[in-house]
Amino acid sequence: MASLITCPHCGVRPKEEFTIRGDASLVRPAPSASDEAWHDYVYVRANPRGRTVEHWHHVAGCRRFLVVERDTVTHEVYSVVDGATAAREAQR
Amino acid sequence: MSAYRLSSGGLVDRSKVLSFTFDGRPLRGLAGDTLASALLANDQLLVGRSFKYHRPRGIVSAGPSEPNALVTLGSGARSDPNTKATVAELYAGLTAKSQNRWPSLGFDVGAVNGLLSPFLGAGFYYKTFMWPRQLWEKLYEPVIRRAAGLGRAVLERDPESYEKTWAFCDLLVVGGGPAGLMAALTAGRAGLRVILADEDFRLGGSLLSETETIDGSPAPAFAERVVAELLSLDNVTLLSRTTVFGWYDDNVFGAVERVQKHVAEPSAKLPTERVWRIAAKRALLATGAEERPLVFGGNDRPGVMMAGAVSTYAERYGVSAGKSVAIFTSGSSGYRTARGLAAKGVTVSAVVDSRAEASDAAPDGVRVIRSGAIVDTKGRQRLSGIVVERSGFEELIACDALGMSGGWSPVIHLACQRGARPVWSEDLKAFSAPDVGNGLRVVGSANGVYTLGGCLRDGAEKATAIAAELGFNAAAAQLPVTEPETDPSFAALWYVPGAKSKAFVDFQNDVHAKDLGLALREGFGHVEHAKRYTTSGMATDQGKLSNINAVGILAGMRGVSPAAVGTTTFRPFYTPVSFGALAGTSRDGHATPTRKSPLHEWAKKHGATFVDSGLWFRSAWFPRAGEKTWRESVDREVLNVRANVGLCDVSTLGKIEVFGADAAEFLNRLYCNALLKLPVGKARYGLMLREDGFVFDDGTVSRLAEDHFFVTTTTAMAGAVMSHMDYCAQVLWPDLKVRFCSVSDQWAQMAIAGPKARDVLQQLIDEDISEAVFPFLAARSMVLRGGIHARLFRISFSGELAFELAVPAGYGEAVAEQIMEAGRAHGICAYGVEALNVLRLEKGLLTHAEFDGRVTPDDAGLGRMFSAQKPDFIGKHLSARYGLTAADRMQLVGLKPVDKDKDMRAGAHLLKEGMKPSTLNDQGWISSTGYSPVLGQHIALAFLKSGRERYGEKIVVWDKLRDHEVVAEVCDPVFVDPENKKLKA
Amino acid sequence: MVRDYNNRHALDQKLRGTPKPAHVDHLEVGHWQAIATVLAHAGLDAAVQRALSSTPDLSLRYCGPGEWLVVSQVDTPVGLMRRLDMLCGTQAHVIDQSDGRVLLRLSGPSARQILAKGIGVDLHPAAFALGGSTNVLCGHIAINLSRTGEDIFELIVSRSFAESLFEDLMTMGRPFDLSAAFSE
Amino acid sequence: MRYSAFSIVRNALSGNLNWKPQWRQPQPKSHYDVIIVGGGGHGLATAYYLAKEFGVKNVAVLEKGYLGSGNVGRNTTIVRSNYMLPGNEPFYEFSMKLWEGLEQDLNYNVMLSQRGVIMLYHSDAQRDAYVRRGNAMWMEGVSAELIEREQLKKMIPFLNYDHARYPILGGLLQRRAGTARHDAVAWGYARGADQHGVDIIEHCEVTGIRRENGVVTGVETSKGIIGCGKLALAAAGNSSRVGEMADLKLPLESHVLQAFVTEGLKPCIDHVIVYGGGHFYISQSDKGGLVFGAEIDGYSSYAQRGNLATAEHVMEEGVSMIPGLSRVRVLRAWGGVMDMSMDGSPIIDRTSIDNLYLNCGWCYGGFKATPASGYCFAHLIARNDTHPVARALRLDRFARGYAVDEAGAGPQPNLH
Repeated sequence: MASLITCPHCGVRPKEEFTIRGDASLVRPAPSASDEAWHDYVYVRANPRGRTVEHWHHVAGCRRFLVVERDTVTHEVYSVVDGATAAREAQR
Repeated sequence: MSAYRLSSGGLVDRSKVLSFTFDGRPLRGLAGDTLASALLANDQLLVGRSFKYHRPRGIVSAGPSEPNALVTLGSGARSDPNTKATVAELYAGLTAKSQNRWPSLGFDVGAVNGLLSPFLGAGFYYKTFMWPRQLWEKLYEPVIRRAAGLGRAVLERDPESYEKTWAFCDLLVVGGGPAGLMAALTAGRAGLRVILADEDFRLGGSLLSETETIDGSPAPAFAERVVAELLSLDNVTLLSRTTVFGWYDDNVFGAVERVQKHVAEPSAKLPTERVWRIAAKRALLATGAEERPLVFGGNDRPGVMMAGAVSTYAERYGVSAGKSVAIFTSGSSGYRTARGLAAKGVTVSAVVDSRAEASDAAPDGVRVIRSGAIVDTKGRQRLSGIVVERSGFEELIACDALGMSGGWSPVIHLACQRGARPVWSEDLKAFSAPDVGNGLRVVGSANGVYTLGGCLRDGAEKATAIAAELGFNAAAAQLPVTEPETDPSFAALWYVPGAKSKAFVDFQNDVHAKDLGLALREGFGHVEHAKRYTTSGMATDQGKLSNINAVGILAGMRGVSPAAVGTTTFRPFYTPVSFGALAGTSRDGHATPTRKSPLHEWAKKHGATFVDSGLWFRSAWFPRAGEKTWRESVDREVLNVRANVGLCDVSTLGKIEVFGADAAEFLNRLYCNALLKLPVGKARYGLMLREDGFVFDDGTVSRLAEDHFFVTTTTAMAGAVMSHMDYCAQVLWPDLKVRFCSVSDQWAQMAIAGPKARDVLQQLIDEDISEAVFPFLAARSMVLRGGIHARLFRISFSGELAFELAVPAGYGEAVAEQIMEAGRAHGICAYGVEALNVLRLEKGLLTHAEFDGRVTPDDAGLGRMFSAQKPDFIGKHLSARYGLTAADRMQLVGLKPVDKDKDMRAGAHLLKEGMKPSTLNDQGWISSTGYSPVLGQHIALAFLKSGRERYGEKIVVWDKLRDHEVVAEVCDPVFVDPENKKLKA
Repeated sequence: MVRDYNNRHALDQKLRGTPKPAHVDHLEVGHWQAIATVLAHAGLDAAVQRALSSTPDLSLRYCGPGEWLVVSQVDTPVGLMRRLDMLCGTQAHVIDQSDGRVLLRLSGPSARQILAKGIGVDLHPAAFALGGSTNVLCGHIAINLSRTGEDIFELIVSRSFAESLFEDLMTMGRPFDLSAAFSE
Repeated sequence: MRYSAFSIVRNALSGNLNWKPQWRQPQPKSHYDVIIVGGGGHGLATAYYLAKEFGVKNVAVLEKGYLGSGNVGRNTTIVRSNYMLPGNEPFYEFSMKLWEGLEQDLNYNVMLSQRGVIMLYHSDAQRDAYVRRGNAMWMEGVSAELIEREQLKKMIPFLNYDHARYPILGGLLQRRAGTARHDAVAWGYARGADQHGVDIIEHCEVTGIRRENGVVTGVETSKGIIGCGKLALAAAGNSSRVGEMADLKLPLESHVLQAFVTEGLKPCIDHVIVYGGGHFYISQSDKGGLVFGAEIDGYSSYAQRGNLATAEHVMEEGVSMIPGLSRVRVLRAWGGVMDMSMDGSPIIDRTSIDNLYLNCGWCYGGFKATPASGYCFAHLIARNDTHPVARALRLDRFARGYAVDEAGAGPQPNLH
């Protein structure tokens, strides 16, 4: 993971083609949501030790935001999917 | 030919004599030598001085684990300090210098530290040098720093070049010894893409100093045959002189190839070193095993070497380590060395075996002392004898070299670089590699297989298995025939009791057994604590020889197994790698790419001075003959724009085309101001926030068609804004029908500003661009006379009547030239970003000097742009937080010095008159300043607490950093044309 | 005023001068070609791709989902835009990039080795086949790479980076005596 | 045993056999007034000041590994107080002042070396930002100097003045800043705390936090249950994990920051130099190795190791700033796990649970903050009152809109 990411659109790519945005489990609250919900969305992170999902932007490739599911200790990657696909599923 | 060169044998070319110097002394070696073997051949045993006590030190090893024989190679800007003589390939003209000695290697004043050693035990410096406090930096530290360190870095510009390259393979084999070669051959024949990397300049590893035969011929000849076959295979890449230094995630390996470190005059075409990043589906670690030194009194005397190294020098380099060589061993290896030496006619004075019983046979006539221990050594700068203790009796045995062998440890460094810990093996009496999965497997001696036949078999078998895993068909390899194997056993011996003088564990850092005792006594018994407290294993060899003994000694003292002590962490780099190699070609002007505007050549032609702006070069100002300072040019440009007209290159702005049925909705959510109802043919200033409510970027949004927008960003944030838009479109609102792409490079964009801008521009355009037809904030495509498709925007960053004209980038230069031509009669001038900055400053327009990531729209006086009516946009919700709306926030104001002749500079802070400077009293800071030629004085934009209520107040501009203080009046930040009369003219 | 606007190539400064003979490893820079970005409407990726790839003289370069660069050696920029609009104007957005992109063609037996110094993608024909194209990082610069022959690669780079990329490629090709010139 | 030149001589004469352990290896008691989770620099400093300055002596420090095995032993040893924001500068200057008396206070030589930290600027905009910062320092009474290019050339002749991609125009210098020997700081505080009666319990991992009626009553550990009156968390890198045990949701991400050391060299770099064209910083240890680092690897991670791409980028920046580094060889790379907070600044605060206290979010800045962090945390624990210099570093600052965002990068941890 720290070396190579398998982009679902471009194939195996080195880390330096990406920028990392952070926790991909967060869902943007509705405009009317509570202050606390907004605070948690913008500022609080589960920061798991182990399996996590993270947004990697393939900025030098297809320019897609990818959801990379991986382990924060072993750095093993479990899956990489397109961010829009994941977002649509989360909204469902 | 020289004192210690054997008359025959070895893989050196006796017909190629190479001259070199050591400490200025001319010496001669042979092609195929390392510097170390050549020095030994020349009886130059003393090579360096140790770190702490400056003890004389000789060559210990024949490879990368060398702790002592460190030299500086080359001179001037081509110096390579701390080079291990044992891996430096000899070439004609090589110059080597010894290190860490003064005035000379033979006589080193620093050696006085040795006499003080009782006071300089591990960690002594933590306990003293504290009084008086001021003396640390003035006296103690400089003395310590001067005494410490090894070689000297010249810190001059390196004349040589470096590069990096990627490689992909099915199988990476690390190490080209028997196991590695056999694995590469097996996999290569099966058709796998194979890379074999070996740090040596000659492939073969231990085969090169092996005395046994393979398939009836000498081992080196076998290695040569295998290498020849590998070279003939297209799918195999052989990398000699290449050290694999690191194992990273996803089975990516870092390796450094010394492309031409071994030549006197490097070719300018080639890099001196090349870093390889190798992505391997599978890897085999065939890195062999490391022989362990024995920790006995006087074990650091020059002449005391690893037994294996003694063999290597004799067999591979045809050099005898001494004229009379003794062996001290805890296993069979010492006997092998003795047999090899005897076969070459070298006198073996004795074999001292720590074991009471052993089946190993010494060469005929060589005395064997079992249950023996060396407790001291004699000699000054070269060994002259050893003191052997047996059953309480001591005996002095004369010898001028000693080979020591404390058994073997597999070299498993790389396998442990990704978090897995080595595993103690009682069988091997060593730490072995952890199971790290299929990606990386250990083979041969690195896997604890210590027989030649076993290594060949292990290599072949593992390669066959890997081939099968990857779907290749590997025929069962025909294994070469080796001689009957000898028993490779040894007894673990961490410390030889009865030492009569210091028994060193870490040679380079001068850590001896008693230091470890002291560490344990003081509570530093954990292996990491012991390392950090004593510095054992922290030298340039990273403890390749010493760590295992340190662990064993700690285990012995603590009364536990080495397994319970464990090891320190293995980390990259396996051996040190130069900055240059890792940096590759990214240095100096190529440290980052350079972006050039399509108007770059035009600006150059008009004499522009350029300035960096991120990756871009931008034209800063255009000096004319007679102008002595940049200020003169900038003042002229500003005044000319205000009075006549100017042309400025703004091509570096980020430009994004946004399409789609939901494009308006998308932008409306992206910007804090309302954009939904922006009419076609109109542009609008737009402000983007971060989700936390602070300003992210600003720019313009133009609607070219119902579902087609053209967006500009600041130069600095172009990339970040594009990424932000990607995020919003893909992750936040994936169902919006919107698509966009960057066209930053497609358009050359120029601002034409000044009262005569329209008169100039109209000459290029048939369409009417009068105020009535093309008013302020008009935006649309049009065709220039001559047929160029262009876009024209009536926007202004100067407060003047202004247009921004975009044309396809290739035409930028020609169009700009045409405008200059058309404007000549109107007094047009080119102006750069400096004048642009003054113009916007006079008008109170903002840049990222103001938007520093901590500013809200209201802070910046742009609160009216914040559209509270919109249901949602990025940053809306959190903008309502107390801290972002508090009345005492710093707000944008203008400042004018009360005394018109005084200047102010950005970065100054603000204080109420009469108040003492303190963090509490800090009232704000200046974000931008400049000299306004229009007002004839300096002006500034500043952020001031509750600033908008304080117009008219006198405030102290406090620039203590530059010892500058003036009083200024707080005012509205728009200094010129507050009614926007000129803008809309 | 008579206006005869010259289009200046981004590598004009670098390649100006008398042409030198091409070496076996050669970097050829197209003096001009028409290039456009095509962005498919949602859900129409396949349709757009079909429409484009069935057209002669157009070379399609994959950028990302629903996004391509279309290269034409025969059209003018305006002509290409017109053609693309007719081909897929209702299914995709078409943006002229002819002035914003520079195309370089690297050919020769060492082409792969040269590119491997900057590109972290396996360029073995089994992994990156003839006709393949992708956006990729070359050194520090994002480009579009396509394989147009066994030993021929085309690189499309943003205009402002062209000089930097050109210098990088020449450095990468130095051990192989890489030559460079505008195409005839 | 008091350390001095005299004690060294006396012990040397008895064969160095009479030195005592620098801290005890006690078995945990069943209950402490205060338990501190984390035996790194901050936890140990907190214990030391609690016992010495605030009279709270019934204290245990629980460390899951060996003492100092976290970031205190894997950083680039820089100490400085050259911050810009009013929420930060007084705190770091308080720390700097504590550093200046630390060795005498602890009777332990931590080798504080006030050799000066200089941050280079490469553009007018960057200079202006440093001037703003320098003046903010002066506001707090901290001296700072703007070094112009010509003066800088004399001071540090080997920088890339002539060929740099971004010209080196000058620098902002804090002379009082410098380095300290990182391990010694942990050991010195441990010894000091131990001498004041604090129990330091190594290899004791906290696995749970016990609560009754909304207050913490103790911790579950690998060495059994230990009761406490107050519980203080100082487990940077793992704060989220420890916080989770008390259902705290924290504004943190764990990230890896790599650091590097070269082979030993004779003295050649006399300052701490920070590159403005990137994030690179470098100094030379007293032992001779050049110690350096740059930015974090960028992805969230608990692995104490970094990736090669970042390492290469660090070297690129190094050679860009000092061309002569090119032939210097890098010996070792290591990684520390940082608590990256959402504004790049730390948190020292109470929590929603009355007797649970939090110290986390140190980002890159943990080592230099060690003394002030310990002191202010001890102050908070002992008096239940925030120390004046730590007032901006509260946990609720995000909710209230008072982020202390030195970089101006917003709520994305890997940008700070």
